[in-house]
Amino acid sequence: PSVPGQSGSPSAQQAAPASADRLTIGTTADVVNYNPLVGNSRTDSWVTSLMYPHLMQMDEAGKRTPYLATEWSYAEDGKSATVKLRDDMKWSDGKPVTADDVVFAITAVQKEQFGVVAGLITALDKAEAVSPTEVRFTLTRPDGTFLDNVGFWLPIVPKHVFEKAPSVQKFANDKDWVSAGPFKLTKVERGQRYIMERVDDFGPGKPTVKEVVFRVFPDVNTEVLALRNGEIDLIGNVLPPATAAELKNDPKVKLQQIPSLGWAHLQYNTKRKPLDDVRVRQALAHAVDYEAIRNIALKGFAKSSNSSVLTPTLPDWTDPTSKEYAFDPEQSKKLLAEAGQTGLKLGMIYDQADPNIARWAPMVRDSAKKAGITIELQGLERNTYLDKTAKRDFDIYAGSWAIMDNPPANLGLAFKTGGFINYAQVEDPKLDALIDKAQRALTVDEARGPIQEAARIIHDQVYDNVLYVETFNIAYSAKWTGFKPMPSELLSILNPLSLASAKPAG
Amino acid sequence: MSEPPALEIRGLHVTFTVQGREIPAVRGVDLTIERGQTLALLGESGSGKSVTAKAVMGLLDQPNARVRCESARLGGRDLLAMDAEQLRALRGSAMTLVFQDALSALNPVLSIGDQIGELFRVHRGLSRKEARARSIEMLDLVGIPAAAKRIDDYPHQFSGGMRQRILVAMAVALEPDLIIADEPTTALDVTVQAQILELIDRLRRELGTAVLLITHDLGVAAEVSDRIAVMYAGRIVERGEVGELYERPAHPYTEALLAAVPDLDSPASELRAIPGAPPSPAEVPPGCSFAPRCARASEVCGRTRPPLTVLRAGSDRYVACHHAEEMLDGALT
Amino acid sequence: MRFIGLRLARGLLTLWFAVTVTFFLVRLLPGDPVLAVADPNMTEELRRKLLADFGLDKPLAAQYVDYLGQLLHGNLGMSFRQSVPVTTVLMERLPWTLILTGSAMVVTIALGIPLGVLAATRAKGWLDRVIQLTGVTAQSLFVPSVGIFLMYVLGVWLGWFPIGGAVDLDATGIAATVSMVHHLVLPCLSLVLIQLGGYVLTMRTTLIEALGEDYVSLARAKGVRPGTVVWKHALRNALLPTTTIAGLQLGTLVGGAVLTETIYAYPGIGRAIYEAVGQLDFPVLQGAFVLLAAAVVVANLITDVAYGILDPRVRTT
Amino acid sequence: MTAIAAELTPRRRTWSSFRRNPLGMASAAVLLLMLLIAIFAPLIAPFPEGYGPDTSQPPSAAHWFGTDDIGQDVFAQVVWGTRVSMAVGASASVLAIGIGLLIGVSAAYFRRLDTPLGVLVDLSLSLPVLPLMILVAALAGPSVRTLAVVIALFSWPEVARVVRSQALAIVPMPFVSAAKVVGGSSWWIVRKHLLPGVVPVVGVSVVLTTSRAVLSEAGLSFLGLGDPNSWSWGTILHKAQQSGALASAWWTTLFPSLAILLLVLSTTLLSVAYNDARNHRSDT
Amino acid sequence: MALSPDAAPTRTSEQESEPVLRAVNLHKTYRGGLLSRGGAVRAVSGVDLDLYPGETLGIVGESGCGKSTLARMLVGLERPDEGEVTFRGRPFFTRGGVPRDIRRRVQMVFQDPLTSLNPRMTVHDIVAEPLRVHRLAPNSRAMRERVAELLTLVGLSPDRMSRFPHEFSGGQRQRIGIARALATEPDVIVCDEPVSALDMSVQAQVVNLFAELQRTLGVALVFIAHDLAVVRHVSHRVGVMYLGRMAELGTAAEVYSAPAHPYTMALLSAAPVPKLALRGRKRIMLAGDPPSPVAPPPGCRFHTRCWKATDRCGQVEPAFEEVDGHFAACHYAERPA
Ligand SMILES: Nc1ncnc2c1ncn2[C@@H]1O[C@H](COP(=O)(O)OP(=O)(O)OP(=O)(O)O)[C@@H](O)[C@H]1O
Ligand SMILES: Nc1ncnc2c1ncn2[C@@H]1O[C@H](COP(=O)(O)OP(=O)(O)OP(=O)(O)O)[C@@H](O)[C@H]1O
Ligand SMILES: [Mg+2]
Ligand SMILES: [Mg+2]
Repeated sequence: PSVPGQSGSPSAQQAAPASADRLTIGTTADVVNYNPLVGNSRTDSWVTSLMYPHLMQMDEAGKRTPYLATEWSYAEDGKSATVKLRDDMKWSDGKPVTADDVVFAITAVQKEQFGVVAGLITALDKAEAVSPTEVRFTLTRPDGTFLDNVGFWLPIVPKHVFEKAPSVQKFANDKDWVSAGPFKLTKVERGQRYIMERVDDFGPGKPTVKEVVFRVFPDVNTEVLALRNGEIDLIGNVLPPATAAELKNDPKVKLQQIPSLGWAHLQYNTKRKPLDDVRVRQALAHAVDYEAIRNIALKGFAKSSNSSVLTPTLPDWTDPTSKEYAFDPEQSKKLLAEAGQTGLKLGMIYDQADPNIARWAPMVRDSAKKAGITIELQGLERNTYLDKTAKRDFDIYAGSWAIMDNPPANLGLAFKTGGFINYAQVEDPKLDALIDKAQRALTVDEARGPIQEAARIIHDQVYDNVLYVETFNIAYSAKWTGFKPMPSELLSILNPLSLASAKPAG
Repeated sequence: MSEPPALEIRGLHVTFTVQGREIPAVRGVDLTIERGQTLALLGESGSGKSVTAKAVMGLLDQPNARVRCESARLGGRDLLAMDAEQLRALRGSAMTLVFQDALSALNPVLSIGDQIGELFRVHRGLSRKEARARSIEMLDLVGIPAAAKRIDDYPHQFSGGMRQRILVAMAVALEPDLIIADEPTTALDVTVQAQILELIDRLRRELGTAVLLITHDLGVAAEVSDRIAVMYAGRIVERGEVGELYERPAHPYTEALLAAVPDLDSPASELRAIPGAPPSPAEVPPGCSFAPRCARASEVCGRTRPPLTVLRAGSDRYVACHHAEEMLDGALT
Repeated sequence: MRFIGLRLARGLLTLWFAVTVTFFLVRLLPGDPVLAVADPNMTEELRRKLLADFGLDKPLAAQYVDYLGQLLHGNLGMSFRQSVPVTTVLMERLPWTLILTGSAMVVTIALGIPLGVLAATRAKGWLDRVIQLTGVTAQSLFVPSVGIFLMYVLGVWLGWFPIGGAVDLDATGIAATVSMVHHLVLPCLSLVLIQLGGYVLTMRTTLIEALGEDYVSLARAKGVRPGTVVWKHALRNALLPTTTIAGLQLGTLVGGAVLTETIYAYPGIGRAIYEAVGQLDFPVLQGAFVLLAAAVVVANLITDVAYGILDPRVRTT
Repeated sequence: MTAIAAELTPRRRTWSSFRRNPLGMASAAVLLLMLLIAIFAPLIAPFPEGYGPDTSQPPSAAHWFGTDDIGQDVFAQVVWGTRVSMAVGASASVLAIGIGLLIGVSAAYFRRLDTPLGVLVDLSLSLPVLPLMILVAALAGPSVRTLAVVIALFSWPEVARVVRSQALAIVPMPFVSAAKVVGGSSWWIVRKHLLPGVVPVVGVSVVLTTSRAVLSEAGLSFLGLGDPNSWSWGTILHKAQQSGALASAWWTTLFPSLAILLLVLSTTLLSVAYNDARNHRSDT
Repeated sequence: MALSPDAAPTRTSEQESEPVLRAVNLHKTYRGGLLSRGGAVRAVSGVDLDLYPGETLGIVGESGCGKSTLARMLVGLERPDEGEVTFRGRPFFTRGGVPRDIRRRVQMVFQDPLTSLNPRMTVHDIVAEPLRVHRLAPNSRAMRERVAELLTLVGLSPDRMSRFPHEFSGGQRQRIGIARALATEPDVIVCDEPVSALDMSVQAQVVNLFAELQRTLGVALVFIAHDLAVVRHVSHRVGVMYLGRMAELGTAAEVYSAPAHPYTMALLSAAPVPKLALRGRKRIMLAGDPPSPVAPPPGCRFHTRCWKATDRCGQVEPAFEEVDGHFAACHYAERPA
């Protein structure tokens, strides 16, 4: 980390011990949108989540923990929910963060229908401020996923600033920021860096670091060089497995491992022949060398989820009875023969820019070849890929979900008939009913039964073929310590509470 | 003549190496020009006239050219004893060359004033302003109207005749001892040609400069030169005073050349062409180079090369032919 | 005068053509700009609203007419993604790009011409061979490979240069300039490397040709010093093709150098374009293309003027 | 000069002067070798696919160029990459030259077409490569053929310029007038006189366009716009970059980079040598 | 090629009265291109001429006076701005270009023998080009035979037909060009300075060849040159051009021995002659440079350099008047009494 006024040679920087003056973080993209309600990119969130608090954070097991909210609960009938807020958070212009701000944020989203949150609050009737520190949500139906969703996903914005814009969604919020996180954004040099200053009276505790700087790099490779060169202290992005394996031995670098909240998977378009035949899908599931993908493509930085959509990251939900499909080309061939398929030829789309998938996609192709299945790789440019996915224009879809933090809510989106990310186009009434039931349940214990049942159907029907859950590696300079890891790349150690507690080592 | 000749060259050889093969373009040329005299160098295309001129000027320093010379004196100065820098100082001041193609010889991107003035600045050390003034004088001298106005014009803004005159202006600017004019008028029509020749001739008369005039045109040679040298395949085959040489050529090649010229007075006759083609400079036959095309060639011509010898003791006629005497006799009868 | 007018007309035609082609081209890009801006999980109404906001709901022809109209007023529109004017987006990046590509061009020319002259005057000698070979080799380098090599060796191993970026955070005043140059060295070096060969080789070839011209012989016959013969007489004539290359390059300056900017994390416009493609930010893309086309047109004009200065035969007055 | 020229045809003269240029000959040899490698790739190494236990191994006797992070042999990748890189280079340049020839010659011969074609060339030079590449790749799928077409689309203007300038020098030649006088149609003249006349320049152009195409292909593949089903040198580099092993597993980047360098270098040197050989003025 | 001296050209009196090629009031102005500075060049302005079968019409004049432009119009390479060229009464320039059969009948021999032959084509291909274009040979054998015949006709050995033009000497190259012009059996051959690039001795060969071809084939020739002696040698009639106009036109003998136009006189006096007897003879030195064809002087174009010029010459353009078949455009033409 460079000391103010001393921008000398990098080697000098390397020798100097870390000071609490500045923490430099490498990121790979500019902030595109400072409006946290609209911005949806990971790199944007790294900056905006330091400025706009959420109601809750998440612990390593995916459980919600307090942040702006201190307590939360549902009413008995499940038709309303209340959230209590801490009273010591202030906007940077001195005004306190109150229930009004929370109500404003959720109402704006409800009204203007934008961002991730809009799809998660369909059960909301209205939100109201009971007191400056208490919000009540009235729901149209019982929804046990509501508080988790709102708590984790909804950024709270200053009402008195945002309400001035005719449309919250079109509010660029690109200067004179009023924020309430541990750091406030003070200077932006697009394409280069974002400078944030410590907020001394940050409710959960005064951060140690005086200044956080995000520096923009084109890719992880350069970030790694810069980290090794002492120019940055922390890489925001997850390291590619090969890099992580190599950096393990670097004494100047520390790796933090965090689980992913999502999973990597293959989805088969059940509306296309012959993929509508479950035997064909099973044959395909048997034709993937899961072990090899985890060990070779991910260098072992991945866990098996036993082909279940209930991943080990969320231990509250996992189903210990689930078994991973065996890599068994003979079995595949048998299944294909039963289904009357010979010379099966399928295309597989994926995002060419995703390094992990780009690496294992050929492995999927090559192992399928052993079962007599030809898979033609269609590594696409990102927008083309998104377009094809949205249009469900593929045979096999290879991809990954970043954050599946709440199974009842997420499975609904992914597998219910007409679900918005139901890429496989599953239409299974039994599955729909099970998921509905789980969503209405107000506690995990209540929801677990139907969700595990649903997951078993997804497994057996191969509505989703889960390959692995990645173990993310986050690299930071050994000169630092005190980070609080959270799951997923979005939070990792780059979250408000973690950065607020980071300090120089030794 | 007590004064040394303006130019005296003995035994000039120039050999080019092209793709590992030697091409002797000039093989033993002697030239002497007295002050105030004009020597016309005639000869077939490719016989080595331009190469001779460039060798004399010391311009053949490219890696593939080898120049040998027994002696080379410019008005008494020994050119062979000089180093490159001294030679450079002579070029442009003591000896000058008028190039054949006036458009390509003038630098298209420099103004005329710059190009003429350069001479004064390089050799006389004049200032930019003085050089400019002298350049205007020179343009006036060669008859460019409104010289002061045109001094900053560029070559393409002048007509062909004017460009050629500008080249002449450069050649005479520093009153050299020797002007070599390499086909200075071939690109011009007769009226302009006449003007240029007149100009060179006037300067020769007035300044006493020696002129080596290279030309194809026998008419031009006849009009302005005092003496003539005829080249064939890299050698001088005949040399002499212009009148004598035209009246009584002593070399069959000279004779053939003269005969090929159409005659304004007797248009009806057929033109007499020389049969065959000149030998390739790389493979000249052992004997007389002209023998294969010569009507008079005898057996000896194919074997031994006739040296350039004086025709009659005391005279100024030199010829390289075994049959020179016969020729003259034939002409007499 | 008439000539300038015609050139200008032709430039405008080119510009219009470029605007038109890129307008439709951009809109042919696969994917949905709305998807790239908002969460994919949106309602149909929202989608329609966004489309209307972006002006994407009208027929293409109407969008095109609107765009041209705005363009005539110097208005490049608002970025879909960043909700700020396109001009702002581009102008943030343009200076950096110009610093990088411009300095690379200046260095390349300043090195390329003397090296070319050196090679030409020693044609076929060993120095010529060395210069040629170096030029050609440098020209054949693959930018990312060189970039990584340079950064690894000069940046990480030797620690001489910073990795990526354009200027240090804390530097102000002179220190900022020093830091800027410090950051500029590696990306500029790799750009110079790959461009140098073109200049050296062109310069060499044309100068050899010029040195064989009659006017060079005449200059020598006039007794002009060898150095003057080369630098005054031959070089100016040989500069025209080099001017052409430089002119072509001039036009591409504002386009940045995508690969180089990417590798060295330089905040240039090339990367901005690359990112805008990824984000389907039509107005930014479109604006960048207008800028590119305008630069090409202007560069053409400049080249013509340069021709006129170098070669009186082309002069128009 | 005439007397000497008469002894050797220009072609033979060019050849004999070319033969004495060691760099030119070496380049030709390297190109030939690469061509052979491309043609006989299946005999040299098996198609790099699958995965193996030896991941990220440095070069050894078993794996000359080491292995990549999923255990594939880098040597095999480079060998097969030669095929694609050369094929893209060659086909893109053939296409570019075809278009460039047509447009360049037309612009030079048909005076009326000159201005519109000039505008077209200016336009093409100012068009951005990347979006177009993405566009074509999306519409046609990222394949080797697409790459070749796109690269050609961006290379022809330069060829057209060169061809036009050369053709402009031929159009006023008396032999063109002579062909007109004997009754040759425009098409006849273009075919019999202009095209053969510009071919020598185009020869150099081919080589330069090829090398530029190879670099473009590598660049596009490096940006992730290549064909995932085949190996090219750019693809190898792209994968190395994606795996984050660019700096550590040096063999995954060095060898493909060297291959690119070698191919581009030898094609460029070849064209320089050819140019020199053709320029008889600088003969020694 | 033995040719008895008495076969030299003298125009016979039993000439056909119908001209084979006729040019009426030809004008050609070159407009400046985009880059040219000055205005339009008036290369040819108002030239009339008739060419009769079997005759040679020589044309002389200083460089840039429009000779080549005239020649190009006579063979249809250039379309006149005004005026018309007719071949046996049929107009040359129709809407669809020059009719192919007229193209066949009127051929040209170019000034520079090397550049007018495509260096990439063999001699056979060059000479065969007109045969191919006009489909005059049924097959390649016939074509070869015809080419061989043509080459023999111009005195070249047919067994060298697969060589390239640069492998021939200047005179031989010019013969190749002539062979090409003869391939279509034309009635007219326009020769634009066919010998000025050649050596004296080679020039002699080519001039002799023309004379013989005309005698044996009876073609009509337009022979443009600036060497007065050569023109005198080959022509029946001679035209003298000055600045885009015809100054004088008459039989060779008359023009040379009794020039009527002052410009012709100056030209004849300036021509260098390899005769020492004439050395130092009085030349008529013309004052000044030729005027620019961009802005030709008003009145008589020659008046700016003419020693006989009066005020009238600067105002009134002299008519191109005939006296006994001898035309001259001068107010003060010297006519034999
Ligand atoms: N630089 C050179 N390299 C190789 N050979 C050359 C070179 N310059 C001239 N020659 C050869 O030297 C011979 C003499 O050429 P030179 O130019 O002196 O002829 P010339 O008598 O001036 O002919 P012309 O009347 O056509 O000008 C020719 O055969 C020519 O090919
Ligand atoms: N294509 C052209 N464009 C513009 N001007 C031209 C063109 N061709 C010829 N001219 C001009 O027309 C005039 C006559 O040219 P032309 O070639 O007919 O002269 P010429 O009598 O044949 O001269 P020379 O004896 O030098 O061949 C000249 O001033 C020339 O510059
Ligand atoms: Mg010569
Ligand atoms: Mg002419």
